[in-house]
Amino acid sequence: MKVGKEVLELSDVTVRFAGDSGDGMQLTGTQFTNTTALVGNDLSTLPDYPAEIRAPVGTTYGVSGFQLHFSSSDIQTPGDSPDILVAMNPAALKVNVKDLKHNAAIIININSFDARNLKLAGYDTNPLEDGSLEGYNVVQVPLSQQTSKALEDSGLSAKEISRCKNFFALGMMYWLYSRPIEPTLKWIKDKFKDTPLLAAANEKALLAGYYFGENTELFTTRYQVEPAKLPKGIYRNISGNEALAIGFVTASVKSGLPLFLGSYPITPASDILHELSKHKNFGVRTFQAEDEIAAITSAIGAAFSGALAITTTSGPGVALKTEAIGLAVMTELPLIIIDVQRGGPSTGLPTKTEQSDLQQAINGRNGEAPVVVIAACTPADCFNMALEAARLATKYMVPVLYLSDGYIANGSEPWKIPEPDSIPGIEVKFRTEKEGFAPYMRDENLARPWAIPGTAGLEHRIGGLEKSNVSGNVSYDPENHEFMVRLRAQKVKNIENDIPELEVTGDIDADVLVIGWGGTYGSITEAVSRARRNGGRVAQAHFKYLNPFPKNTGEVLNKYKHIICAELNMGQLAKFLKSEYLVDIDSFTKIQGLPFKSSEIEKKIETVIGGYSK
Amino acid sequence: MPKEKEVQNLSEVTVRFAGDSGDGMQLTGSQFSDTTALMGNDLSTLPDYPAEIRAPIGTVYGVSGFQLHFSSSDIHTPGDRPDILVAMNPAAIKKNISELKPGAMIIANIDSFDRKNLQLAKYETNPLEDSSLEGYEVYPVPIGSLTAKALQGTSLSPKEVSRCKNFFALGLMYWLFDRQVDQTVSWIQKKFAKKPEFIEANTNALLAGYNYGENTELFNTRYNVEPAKLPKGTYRSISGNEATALGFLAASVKSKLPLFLGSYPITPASEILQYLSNYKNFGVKTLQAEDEIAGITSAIGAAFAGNLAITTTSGPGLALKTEAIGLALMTELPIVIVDVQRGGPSTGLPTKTEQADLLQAVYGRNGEAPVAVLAASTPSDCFNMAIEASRLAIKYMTPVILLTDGYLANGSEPWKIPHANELPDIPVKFRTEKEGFAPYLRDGNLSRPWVKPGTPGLEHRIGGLEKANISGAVSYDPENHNLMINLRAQKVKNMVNDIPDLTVDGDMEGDILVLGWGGTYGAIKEAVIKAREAGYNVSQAHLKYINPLPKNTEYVLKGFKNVLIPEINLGQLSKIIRSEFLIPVKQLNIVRGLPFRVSDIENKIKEVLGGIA
Amino acid sequence: MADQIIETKEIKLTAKDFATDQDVRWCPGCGDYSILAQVQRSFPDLVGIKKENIVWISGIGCSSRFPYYMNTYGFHSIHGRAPAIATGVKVSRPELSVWVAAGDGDLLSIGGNHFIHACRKNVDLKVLLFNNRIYGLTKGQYSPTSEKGKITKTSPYGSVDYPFNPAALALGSNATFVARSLDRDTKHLQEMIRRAAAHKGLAFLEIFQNCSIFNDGAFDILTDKKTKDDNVLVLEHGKPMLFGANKDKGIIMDGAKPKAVEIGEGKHRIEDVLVHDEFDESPLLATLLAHMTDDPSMPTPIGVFRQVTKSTYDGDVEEQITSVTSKKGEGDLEKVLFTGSTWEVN
Amino acid sequence: MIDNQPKENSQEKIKYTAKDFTSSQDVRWCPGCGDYSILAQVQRTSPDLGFKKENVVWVSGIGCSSRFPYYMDTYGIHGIHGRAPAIATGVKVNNPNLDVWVATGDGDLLSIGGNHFIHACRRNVDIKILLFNNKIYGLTKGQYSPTSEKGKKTKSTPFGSVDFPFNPLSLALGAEATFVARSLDRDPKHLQAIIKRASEHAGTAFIEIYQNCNIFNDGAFELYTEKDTKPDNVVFLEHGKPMIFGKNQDKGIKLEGLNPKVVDLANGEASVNDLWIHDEFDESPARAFILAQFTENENMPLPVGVFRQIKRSTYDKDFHEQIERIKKVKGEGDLKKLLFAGNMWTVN
Repeated sequence: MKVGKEVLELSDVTVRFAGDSGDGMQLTGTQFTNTTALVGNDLSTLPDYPAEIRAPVGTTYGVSGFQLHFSSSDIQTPGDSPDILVAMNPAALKVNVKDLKHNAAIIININSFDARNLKLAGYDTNPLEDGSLEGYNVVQVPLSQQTSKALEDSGLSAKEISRCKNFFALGMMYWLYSRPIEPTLKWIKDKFKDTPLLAAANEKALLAGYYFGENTELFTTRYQVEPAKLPKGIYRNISGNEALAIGFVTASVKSGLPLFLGSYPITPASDILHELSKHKNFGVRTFQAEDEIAAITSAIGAAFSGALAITTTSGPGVALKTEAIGLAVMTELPLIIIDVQRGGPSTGLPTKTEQSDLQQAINGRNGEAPVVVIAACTPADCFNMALEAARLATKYMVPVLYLSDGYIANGSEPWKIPEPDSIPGIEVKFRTEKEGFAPYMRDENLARPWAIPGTAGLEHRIGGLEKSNVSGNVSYDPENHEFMVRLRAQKVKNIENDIPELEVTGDIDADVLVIGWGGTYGSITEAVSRARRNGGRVAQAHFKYLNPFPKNTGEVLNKYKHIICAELNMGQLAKFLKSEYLVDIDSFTKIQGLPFKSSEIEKKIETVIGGYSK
Repeated sequence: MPKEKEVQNLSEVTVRFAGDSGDGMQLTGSQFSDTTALMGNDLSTLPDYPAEIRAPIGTVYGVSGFQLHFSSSDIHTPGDRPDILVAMNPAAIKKNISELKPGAMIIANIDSFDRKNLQLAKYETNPLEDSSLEGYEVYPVPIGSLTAKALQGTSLSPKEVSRCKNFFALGLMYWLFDRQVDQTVSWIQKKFAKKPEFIEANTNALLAGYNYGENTELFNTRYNVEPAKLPKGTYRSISGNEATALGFLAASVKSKLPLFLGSYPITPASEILQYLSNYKNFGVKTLQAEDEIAGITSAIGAAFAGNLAITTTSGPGLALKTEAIGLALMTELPIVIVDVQRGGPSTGLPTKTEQADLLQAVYGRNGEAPVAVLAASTPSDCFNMAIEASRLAIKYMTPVILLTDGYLANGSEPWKIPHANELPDIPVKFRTEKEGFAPYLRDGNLSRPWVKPGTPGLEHRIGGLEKANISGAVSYDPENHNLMINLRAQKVKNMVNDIPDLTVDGDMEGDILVLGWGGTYGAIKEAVIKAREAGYNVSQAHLKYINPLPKNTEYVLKGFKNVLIPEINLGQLSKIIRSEFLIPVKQLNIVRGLPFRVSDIENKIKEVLGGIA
Repeated sequence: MADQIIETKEIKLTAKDFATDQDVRWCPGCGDYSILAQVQRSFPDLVGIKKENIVWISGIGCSSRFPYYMNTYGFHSIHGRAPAIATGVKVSRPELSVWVAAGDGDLLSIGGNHFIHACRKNVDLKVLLFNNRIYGLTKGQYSPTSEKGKITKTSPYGSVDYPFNPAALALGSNATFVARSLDRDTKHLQEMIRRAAAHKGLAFLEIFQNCSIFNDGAFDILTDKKTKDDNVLVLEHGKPMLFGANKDKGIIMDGAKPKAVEIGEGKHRIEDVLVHDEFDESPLLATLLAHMTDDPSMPTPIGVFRQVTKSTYDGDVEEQITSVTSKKGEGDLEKVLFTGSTWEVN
Repeated sequence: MIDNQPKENSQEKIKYTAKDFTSSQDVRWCPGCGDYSILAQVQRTSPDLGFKKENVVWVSGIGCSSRFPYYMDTYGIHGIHGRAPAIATGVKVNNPNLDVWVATGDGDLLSIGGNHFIHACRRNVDIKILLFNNKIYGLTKGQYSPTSEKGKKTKSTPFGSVDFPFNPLSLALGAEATFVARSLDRDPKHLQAIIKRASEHAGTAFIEIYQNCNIFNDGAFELYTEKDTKPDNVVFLEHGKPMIFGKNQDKGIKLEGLNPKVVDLANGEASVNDLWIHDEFDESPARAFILAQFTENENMPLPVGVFRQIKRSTYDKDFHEQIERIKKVKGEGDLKKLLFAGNMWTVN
């Protein structure tokens, strides 16, 4: 007898799926996200991969997690702490329980709470019995058993059946949050079209989970999150790495330049290589080189011969490419180096996020070797900054260092897809005119001409040695060297007139300004809006251009009595701003391989403002 | 009958020898400076190598120069502008004329001013005949033919005879500046021991040059520079690269650790590898690796194996080693990385000097990767800083970057040789005690234990991944990562209590403090002296530790209305000072691939003080 | 896409057309002068290659000044990276004719990894190794091809390094064209340059080059008139391997090992002499030839050791792009942007 | 001068067990990975390789197999990608008493580490290099590697790779390695024997071990490890023995000039004494090169065992002998003499 379930309206929810690497939590999370997006909620996701690929089943370092924050209003982060945890085994509970809100719901796959799994998870006593889960609203679901019951006659082996339990969990969550199951059913049909048995089994498990939610007494309430009021348009859910990849394909089309990617596999940037390898029909050439240095130097070769040349890597890769970036500076070629930052230093924490490569990006080369440095601030923004990087590199004939990070690279959010013809063209013109050509003559932007091999009459040589302006012949002349050092610096400085000014939002005339750069945009924006909602007066500004800084930066900073700079490093942007503008900065830093919680930043704002003037 | 020549006393002279790469100007210059040092003058030298090894004879880009500044008082730079140029061919004049003092003397080897050589030097007309050398004291000397005449009857070929003309020029200069010839005569004996006919030829050429000075009417004055009053002790002339090599050798002896150098040939640092490869009998191991990265990583292997491990390179090499320096700091192993800076960026100007690798050294790695950064201030100071870098690396179990530059590396100066027993021991304690051992245990300085593989019972693994404090096991734990980041940073900061405070020459307060670092010490010192002589009250301070900065740095800087920082880059130390202490600074940035001229700094001091006395 | 290169009337170029206005700055007596001259003399008759489509790439070292003296597109890059940069040029612009000039330090020391990978992939590049068995630019350190025991500034007591055998290393990396020539044998060097140019795929040409300052005379025995006939084996396809002033010595197989023997009555028969086969699919004969330099009793072979054809890396990349494009249709930005599950907000 | 090698204490040989070489760390490879078996064989053979446990140093780069040092209770460095052979050279040259082993994967050794590998072989540094060849990138989740077969479909080559792969053994022989061998992760006995032979070799010992990656390249070597196909597809090389293989040992390899051929021994096509007798110690690398090329043509079986082992002085030994020799000639280094040298003058 189905008992009438009460439906509760929620403004926003944070869900976390966690289980063994083999339990398919990333797949379950992604499906729930896509369906939630279709329903029209605003959302933000944060996968939490373990370092191992497949750690032994049931161990804590093998736990793979996927967090999703969805809401009926505009949200910026994947949520500080989950309202509900789906734990497929004891290890998942052990790893995640400390992050949950204190009264969070925990859906437990009771079938896996046997002695062996408890021991593997490092539990001496069973948490379900020893009172340690006091205060949490624990729901014990016989998930494995229900799944195998539903798939009794599916013709699959016991192991294959057990692998379908994630769809059961998904179905149950769809019921719990009134989500439609059709999108996932369609996806299963397409995904498992060559293995009909598996397709049927997964469908059955999904439905079984959904009906279980409906019929069981375990759940008394059901939840509902209204669609958010997003600007009109067509949306898709996109991760940072994916947005960056198609951003560069777009830049290739918009500039008429063939895209060349020289890359080498490195976590967390490899997905860009994977994505771009698919787009051969755009003439995209992806070259997996023998090492990081060959990756960037092959891209330099492609830039010299007229391609839109990019190289993608993470912190350790940028370290290896330092010498070659110097060569790109000296040869003044349009090359884009993408650094998806990760926990450092050295090999550091490959699957964790951090923002500690800024100083390396701006200062990390021998000699005076200025490079344009920009940073994307959200997963979708990675698309826009790809176009911006291509525009600046080709217009000023200068290498551009594009900073992303593991958090926005793997996290995803709804993206309002721009119409192709609404995207501005990137005007590129190769020099073909023989008359008066010299490899280092300058246009009004101090850019030298891009004369590509194959153009008759413009044969010339470039290289890493200092050269005389205009002619480009090797020169050791002292005066010329000084002239060229200052010219290369001026060319980058001039770009401040071609990038947007630093925009201040919130209470512009407040005393306190909160600033940040790159991937912290979401957490800071949420913290500031919450602080203002609670009566605090605070302004906010976010940096996407780190070298050169926007022209009005000094002017903006000097307007505020107290500047809080929130960064996932030991204060690298703060150091630059102090050096550049001699303005005092209150560095608020966190270096734990994790993104900021907006509550952490909000607490900092509160202490600085001295409690809210209610 | 030789006329009695008037002898004029000078307090200081700047001489420049210039000629074709094959003319042996470097040899002539270093002989002249060795003799000058023997006679007790204070001196400073600056070789000016061309980029090519042997450019075609007579061309301007093939000109090789050697400048020597010597004096009866304490001097610190190779001199802004030469008082006298010895030019072996037209190209030598073409290249150097613009840098001579107005009214300078030019001794020109007239024999080589023929049509071919004038054309090669891009002279339309002969400068010795057209009035272009107006205002200079030109002495045309037929060095070539005089040498040939002096060596008549020798068994040498005409080509070999012509190669002796640099000894003739040297002899002439010995006479002109009242220097003894015997030091060079004995050197020739040793150098050409295996070829007696060369001993005879070079000695004759030397003496012929000397006697020519004596007898010719061309020169009517002779010059003399009194010995300088230097502190008591035994001296030798030494270059920066050689001092660096000896410093690490001394550190190896004083720490009782065998020295391992992993390196790769790169201008201008190759000499250090070459010097150290001679000292096998000190147990020194020099590995010329297949590339720069193998250079540092083999050194990291050697550090792990319990040695004093160093790697030497220049700017581009430091760039290539960035990732491996990160590994050294994560595994907390003692290693010294020597960067002999050169003109940059990228391949830049290999044979020229610059100070533009400072920000790379301090900040240039992925992640929060703090490394100690030291800088030598004079050629002989490279010896002390090599020992200091080794001491800090070992004591704090951390990589240390030692910055020198092309000017210090190749320039030389008199060096008061320290006695071996005066040098302090470097304590090293390898952990052998099994009880309670853990690879990332911390001592008072936050240093982890150094265990030599081969020690029974202390087997352990280290690597580039973040690890748990104490146990060293790989750890992804957020709190631990935060702890280790701060701990690695604190360890470098702790060195502040173990390095000397910043000393000030002059008052502790005033209108202006001239703050420099690295190889600009000599030029700043002389400029400050000149400014004081002109009545200005100027204080000077020089940084040899840049990360961490000495603990009294802010206190010192706050004492002055103006802090002037002269640097051969676009203001890298200035950026660090501004971001650390929020103090406005005045900058003097000249990036010409050459050391500062004393006059540039002197004029800037006066300008900052508004030209008021 | 980039504009098409317009067809011009085929005018015959001369060596002068390939010279630049830069004055050449190698040391007098350096072997590089002769190599530059032979390249400039042989390039005019390279079939079907337009001058503007030629790109010279070099690393760091004396020989790496080469591009400055060739009036083509050139790139003087960083130490050891020329093969990687050249791969970038070739893969992005397959119609260009890409040449690499590198010394033994540049190509085999710091550049070793990029060299063996370029060979493995069979990228259509022409790699000229200026092998003078010493570091010239940094003034006289030993290189990976210097003989063991070599005394230099960094091995004052003799080096303890076994050297590479460059041809053997190339063959070990499956190179499809391996040849050797001498800087002073101008006719042979021109012929080898032409053969390398004609080869489709990676062509590796080792050139013994005299460094007159730091390793003078290293190859005199192979270039001096008096000694060269008895010490140089000039390989020609299909011809027996004979050498010596009057071709009276030859190479025979003694089991799996080659041996140099006298030919004539009472000695070995001409029929037993090994016949050279440049196009042998298996690299084994070429490996034996390569290892002859390890054995002082054997002559030094010059000429084409091996030439086999297989698809080139850049060719396959191009072909894959065209095949995928034909299957999936020209890239449509609209489609790419609006793929995956999208939803409408109105 | 200072001898930093720990003194050889003379107490009797301590008997180790595999357990002694097992560290406390729990192993984090994917269940079913070939690395487990290689770790086990190394731990089983180490006790009787005659070295002292404290003298063993394992060096690795980056990749799944490079986690190896964490699981061996010896000294170990988990270095940076591709640099293990260079780090190991530094360790060995410094302390020749140490037994230095390198654990590395096909990406780590042959892609980013190619240069350091060929130079280590060229120099004949006395280090043992174990190549865990699974023909795929594991840690970064499934890109193709320099040993993946041409046309391999992976995440970074969705349309099949256009790369011709390296033949690791030909490359090692081209770089003149003095000990070149191959074994299989799933043939414990053979792998143990080869590890022992490598340990005894003075100089660079290179072992290619076919290792199954069950997540991204499962079954790549099934032909050579499954019971029913192994006998017909693998030929075990033994010095001085003719090359015979096949289920009932009825097939052999004959060498005609430079071309190897498979011959049938059962139908009288050839007899045992026409077969190629394997000679591990042949000075000329030609025959080893022919064996290495077997994998390039599919009707030849896979040779496993020691392809070539030749005696050559090792880099580290020459290095040390030179130092000792010069110490004798010039006397121990004296800092005072060092400093007070060249032309000096005194001021008093």
